[in-house]
Amino acid sequence: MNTPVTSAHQRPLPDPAIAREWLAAMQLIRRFDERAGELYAAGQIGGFLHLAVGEEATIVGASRALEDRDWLLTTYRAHAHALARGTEPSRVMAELFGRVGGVCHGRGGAMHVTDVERRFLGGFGLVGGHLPVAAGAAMASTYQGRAEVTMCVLGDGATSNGAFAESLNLAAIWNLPVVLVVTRSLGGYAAPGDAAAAAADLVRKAEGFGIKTLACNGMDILDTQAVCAEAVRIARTERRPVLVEATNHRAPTGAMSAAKIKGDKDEVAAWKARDPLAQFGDRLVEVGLLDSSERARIQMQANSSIEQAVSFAGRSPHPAAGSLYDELYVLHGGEPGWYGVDARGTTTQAEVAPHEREVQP
Amino acid sequence: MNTPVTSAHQRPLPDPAIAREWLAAMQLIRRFDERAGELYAAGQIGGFLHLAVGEEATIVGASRALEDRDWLLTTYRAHAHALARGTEPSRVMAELFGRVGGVCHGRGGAMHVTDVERRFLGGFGLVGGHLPVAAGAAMASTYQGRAEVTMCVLGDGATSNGAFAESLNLAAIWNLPVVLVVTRSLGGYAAPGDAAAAAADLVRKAEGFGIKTLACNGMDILDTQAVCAEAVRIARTERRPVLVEATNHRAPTGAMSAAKIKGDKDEVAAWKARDPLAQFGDRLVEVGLLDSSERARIQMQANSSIEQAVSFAGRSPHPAAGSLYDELYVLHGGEPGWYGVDARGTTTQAEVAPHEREVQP
Amino acid sequence: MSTTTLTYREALNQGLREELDRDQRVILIGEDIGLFDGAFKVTKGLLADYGEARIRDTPSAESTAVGLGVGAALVGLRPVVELMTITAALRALDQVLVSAAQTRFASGGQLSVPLVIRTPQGSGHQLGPTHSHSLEAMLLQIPGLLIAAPSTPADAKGLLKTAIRDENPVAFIEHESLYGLKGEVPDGDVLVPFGEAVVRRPGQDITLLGISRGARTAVDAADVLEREHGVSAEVIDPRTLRPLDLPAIIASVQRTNRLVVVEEGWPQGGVGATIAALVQEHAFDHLDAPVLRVTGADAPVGYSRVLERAAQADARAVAAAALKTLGR
Amino acid sequence: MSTTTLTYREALNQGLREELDRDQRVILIGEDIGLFDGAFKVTKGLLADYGEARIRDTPSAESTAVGLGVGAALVGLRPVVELMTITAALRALDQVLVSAAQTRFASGGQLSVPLVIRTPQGSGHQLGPTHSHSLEAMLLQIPGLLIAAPSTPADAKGLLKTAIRDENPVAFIEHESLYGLKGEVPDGDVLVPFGEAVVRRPGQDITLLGISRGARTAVDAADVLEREHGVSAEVIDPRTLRPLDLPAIIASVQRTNRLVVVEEGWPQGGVGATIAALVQEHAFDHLDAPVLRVTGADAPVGYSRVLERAAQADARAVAAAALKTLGR
Ligand SMILES: Cc1ncc(C[n+]2csc(CCOP(=O)(O)OP(=O)(O)O)c2C)c(N)n1
Ligand SMILES: Cc1ncc(C[n+]2csc(CCOP(=O)(O)OP(=O)(O)O)c2C)c(N)n1
Ligand SMILES: [Mg+2]
Ligand SMILES: [Mg+2]
Repeated sequence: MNTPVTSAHQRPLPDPAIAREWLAAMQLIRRFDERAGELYAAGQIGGFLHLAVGEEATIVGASRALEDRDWLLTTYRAHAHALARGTEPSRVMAELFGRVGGVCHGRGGAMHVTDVERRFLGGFGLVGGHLPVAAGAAMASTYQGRAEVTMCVLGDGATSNGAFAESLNLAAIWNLPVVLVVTRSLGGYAAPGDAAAAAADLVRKAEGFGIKTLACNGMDILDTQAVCAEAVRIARTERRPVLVEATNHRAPTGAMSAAKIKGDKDEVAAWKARDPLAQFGDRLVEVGLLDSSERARIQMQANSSIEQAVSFAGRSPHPAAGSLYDELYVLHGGEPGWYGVDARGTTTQAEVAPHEREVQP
Repeated sequence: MNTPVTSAHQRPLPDPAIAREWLAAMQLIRRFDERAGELYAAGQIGGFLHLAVGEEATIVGASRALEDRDWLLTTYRAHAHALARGTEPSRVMAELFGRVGGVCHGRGGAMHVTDVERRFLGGFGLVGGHLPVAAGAAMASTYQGRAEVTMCVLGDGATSNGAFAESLNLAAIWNLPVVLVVTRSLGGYAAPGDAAAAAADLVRKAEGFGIKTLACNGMDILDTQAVCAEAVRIARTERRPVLVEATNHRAPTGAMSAAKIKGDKDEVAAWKARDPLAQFGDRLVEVGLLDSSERARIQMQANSSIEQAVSFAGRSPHPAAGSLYDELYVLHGGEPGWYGVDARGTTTQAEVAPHEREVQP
Repeated sequence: MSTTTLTYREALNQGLREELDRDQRVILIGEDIGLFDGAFKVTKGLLADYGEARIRDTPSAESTAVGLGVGAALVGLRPVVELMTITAALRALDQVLVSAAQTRFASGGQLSVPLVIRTPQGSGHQLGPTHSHSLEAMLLQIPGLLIAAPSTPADAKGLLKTAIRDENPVAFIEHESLYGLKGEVPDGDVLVPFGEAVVRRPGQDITLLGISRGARTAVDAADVLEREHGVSAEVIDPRTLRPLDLPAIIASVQRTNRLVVVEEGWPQGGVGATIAALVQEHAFDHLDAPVLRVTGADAPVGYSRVLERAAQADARAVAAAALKTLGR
Repeated sequence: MSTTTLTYREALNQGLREELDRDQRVILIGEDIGLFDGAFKVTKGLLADYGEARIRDTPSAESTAVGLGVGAALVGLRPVVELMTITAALRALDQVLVSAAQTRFASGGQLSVPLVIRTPQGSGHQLGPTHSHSLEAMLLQIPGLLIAAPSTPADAKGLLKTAIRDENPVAFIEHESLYGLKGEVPDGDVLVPFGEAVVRRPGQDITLLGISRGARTAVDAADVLEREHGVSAEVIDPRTLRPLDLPAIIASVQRTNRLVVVEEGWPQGGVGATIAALVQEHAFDHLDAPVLRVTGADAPVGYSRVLERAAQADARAVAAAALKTLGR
């Protein structure tokens, strides 16, 4: 079946310590998003903020299929992937605050969160724009004789873009070890015409390019992790591309940037019954792998870690206006600014204060 | 089978008059190409000249599947399609000479030959660039409630471009009445890596987008016409896209711009045995539909029509240098040049003489 | 002439509605313009009122959206294509240049392409380096392509109506930070002609020319100059970049003998550079000082609000440049 | 320093070979660069000599070719991507701007993109409106992207070697009509630094600045001026547009007090406009006449050889502009 909304079967649980770590990672992302949504509403975080509420199982499951040496790229929903990959929440939150303590020093924001030490290449703002970049990374690994795999997470909407077809084609004819994880959204913010029409036959489409395709229930971390691990194994050992379709119900948050779950009662109830974090926690409790106090401790740890992150972010200084031209060129002993001839005779540094936000999509 | 190199079966012949007209059209294109190749070598024709020797059955067969009200778009191999559609050879040849008598007044050249009266929208220079334009034309026909069909001819190389996937996807989800005729080249100028890798599973690829696919022997005008006519019928009556894969052996001309058949003896012999023009003529003679004097007369008519075209083209004046800005904007009573502010203080009109040609791809 | 107070966004929506009502050939094409009312809500309610055949939601396929518009235009329609951001428009630049702008020329005048490509640009909402571009200068390069860049609600509506009726392809550049701006908009069928600059504020001492939101920045700068320095600045808004009302610009400079150009785009290869080059060429002897440009910084726009502001062409910077030009 | 006479094409080929030999991280990516030796035969023989792993033939997928290069660069290679024409490069502009040029900034300096994008441009072979573009000005807009535009075989090789070793993304713009041009090329590992203009011909009366093939046109014009008018023109070739050697240009203008810029690209938003704007800004008091530009016509390049020539910036036009600047 192309479009599972439930897992193929109940997957076995991993070692207790691992299961708890997965739950903790999902919890951390959830809490981060809840707080980030509030701080966005309060004007502390700006720009576009694409939350991941409901995608935690997909994000953590996919990331836990990777080894440290593997490369990861994703869309604008980058903050969550960085957290999954192990980047300190403080440095992610500070990035969303636009501060120098941010992982990109406040230059990139949520959409560009990147952590090269963890081989997380970011954070790409344009729909589908990271696909060829992922193909290139995979090509380089093979060229260098290294058994690394590149994972590229994208949305179903991106599969209508030419970048998808071009990259799939190349990955297929060049046997690139890249795993494409397509988040097929069945809820939340999505272009309905698009999702319905373009992704309905995603598996058929991908197979048309000669790409091996797997599907998973993106709401179930066990299924997602197992299927992605299989995809990674194929990519790593057989040196060829694999596409994983992860079906997903993003929370009915109404807007991409508000974490608060809203919508009508039934919709909310339906989503809550699917909530990947609650589901996984319940399962761990059921099988006796977690008791309720441990569960509460994991939640509290997430809370406190995020509160520390918020506090760190709030204390981290704004970048200096004069640092505008930094980190743009690699200077070969040249001076900053040498590469451009700035025409701006005089730049006054306007006072900086939180400014009102226009209605945004 | 995805890739027929022979026709599925011997197709029945059409009415004698029609069969002769088809042969004459193929002959005209062949002769045009032979002379154009010579004139290109002599420096009378410039730029890139993509000859169609070996593609006559595909070009005429596809075009004879259309009605007058239908729209046609093609690649840079546009001169041949214009001839197939009925544009006077003189106006096509004059275009290749870059003269005002040319169908585009010498502005476009071979790659942009266009004849809007015959609903031939041209002539597109960028690989795959005409695909979305064709989709748009098809969309407009349906919007206007007209049963027109749009045919778009492209090469196999273009199927690796994102434009192909994007346009196919749209054509499929919007049910656009567009017929894509993909010329799958098995010989002549082609990017081998590309053709081999990308087009091998063209049918599977197209069907991945949910597009109905047909295949024909592009060396056989009867098969090509019949299959394209079926595709046009489906597009017209069912209002949905169809892709036709026309397998083709372009002549081993060595370069895209030289009509002279060269290559090693076996290669030439193999191609001659496939020559779509000779094959079709032979068949007409075999079944008694044509005698050798009639065949000679058709050849002579083509020759004389092309000689007239060459003569017309040679006599047609060069565009005036001062007409540089004409036919660029639709002026609303404004003056030519009003839309731009030309910074060029002084323009000397250099003497114009045939200039030497650098080695070109 | 009766007017109504509308936002820039509402004025665009009204202009689209009037043209959709007037001419059945007008259709709208773009990502999320239907069910989502457009990324910036400019097409609000149009799907409900005009139906799927005329308000066409596309997938994420920018180059194809423009090519689609070209094809429809060639076959008799007057499409308006919305691209979500000017950065997305980069992906369509081949179609914009080759299919939209050059087809009339290449066909020897046989074909024309009455197509409007609407796209928002600009910084101001911390959208970071990928979503804050101002790229009108790249489009200005392209002969055959008209460019409108309205800075008021009235011009947004009036220029859009003119664009839709023009037989040439038009890039219609909106500014993301102006969508909420209110202003008086003439009711009914009032068009704003292309190629006619407008004086936003008369003055004698110096000319400030502002492009897109830069026109508003220039007015703010003129206020500062008047209030704080007793300088009388004339503000010109060219409104369309192709055609460009060079005579109006030259006439103003001939009176004031000084010019500062304000744009948000990058300086190298920018619009301001072109205007500076043209003005020194046509009014060399009238210039008492070099034409200065206040542009976006020659760097990406950072996400941090400090960096975003620092990269902008702001009123204080314009005032400072004006004073420098005046030798003060 | 020993030299060999090579064509511009051969010099590029030699430069590629030397870098391929020197550094295993260098790989080549592009349509038809292997089996076909490249559309303009620049990569002749490289597939046979370096193999498929390093000389990678891509399908027709321009944006992906650039994105691929970016990805490979991020993971430790130094890719050189060839785009068949600068018009094809339009399709890759999203990747050039967003992935190649901005990634270092957006990542806060974590990532860098040592990538070279080679692409030919220019008119001269009647390739018609779609294949004759000169679009360096669009690329000049992009902060983060270095631009080299060699006009001699020696610079072709020397700048290409520097480009490949630079840690920043570089757009390397070749000219289709220069591939057959012969010149003396230093043997071995000789680099040409970025940001250093060269005086092609010294002179006192006027400065001519030429970009890409425009540098040669400027030399031709200087010959005409000398021979026919007794005017001594200094010709400057900036060689790289970003970084631009503005000090050298200003210094020359301070001596000659006059400047004509020669480029083949379109005038609006052009490189010449930027240089004119910069020069009047930095050397206003030294200019005895406006900076004039001789550019490609503000129209597509027609296929007809008359129209093609008429659209070009030719030596006679440059000489005429120079004389006008000199008041003659
Ligand atoms: C080229 C481009 N066009 C438009 C946008 C605006 N945009 C942001 S998110 C989004 C939806 C994309 O849908 P999908 O690919 O399914 O991703 P997901 O649902 O996972 O966010 C769009 C259109 C963009 N980021 N890039
Ligand atoms: C975007 C673009 N890139 C490169 C070229 C140069 N080019 C001309 S013909 C051709 C081969 C295209 O192959 P295919 O699509 O199979 O067409 P055909 O074999 O029918 O000519 C190429 C690459 C071009 N015209 N447009
Ligand atoms: Mg989605
Ligand atoms: Mg082919």
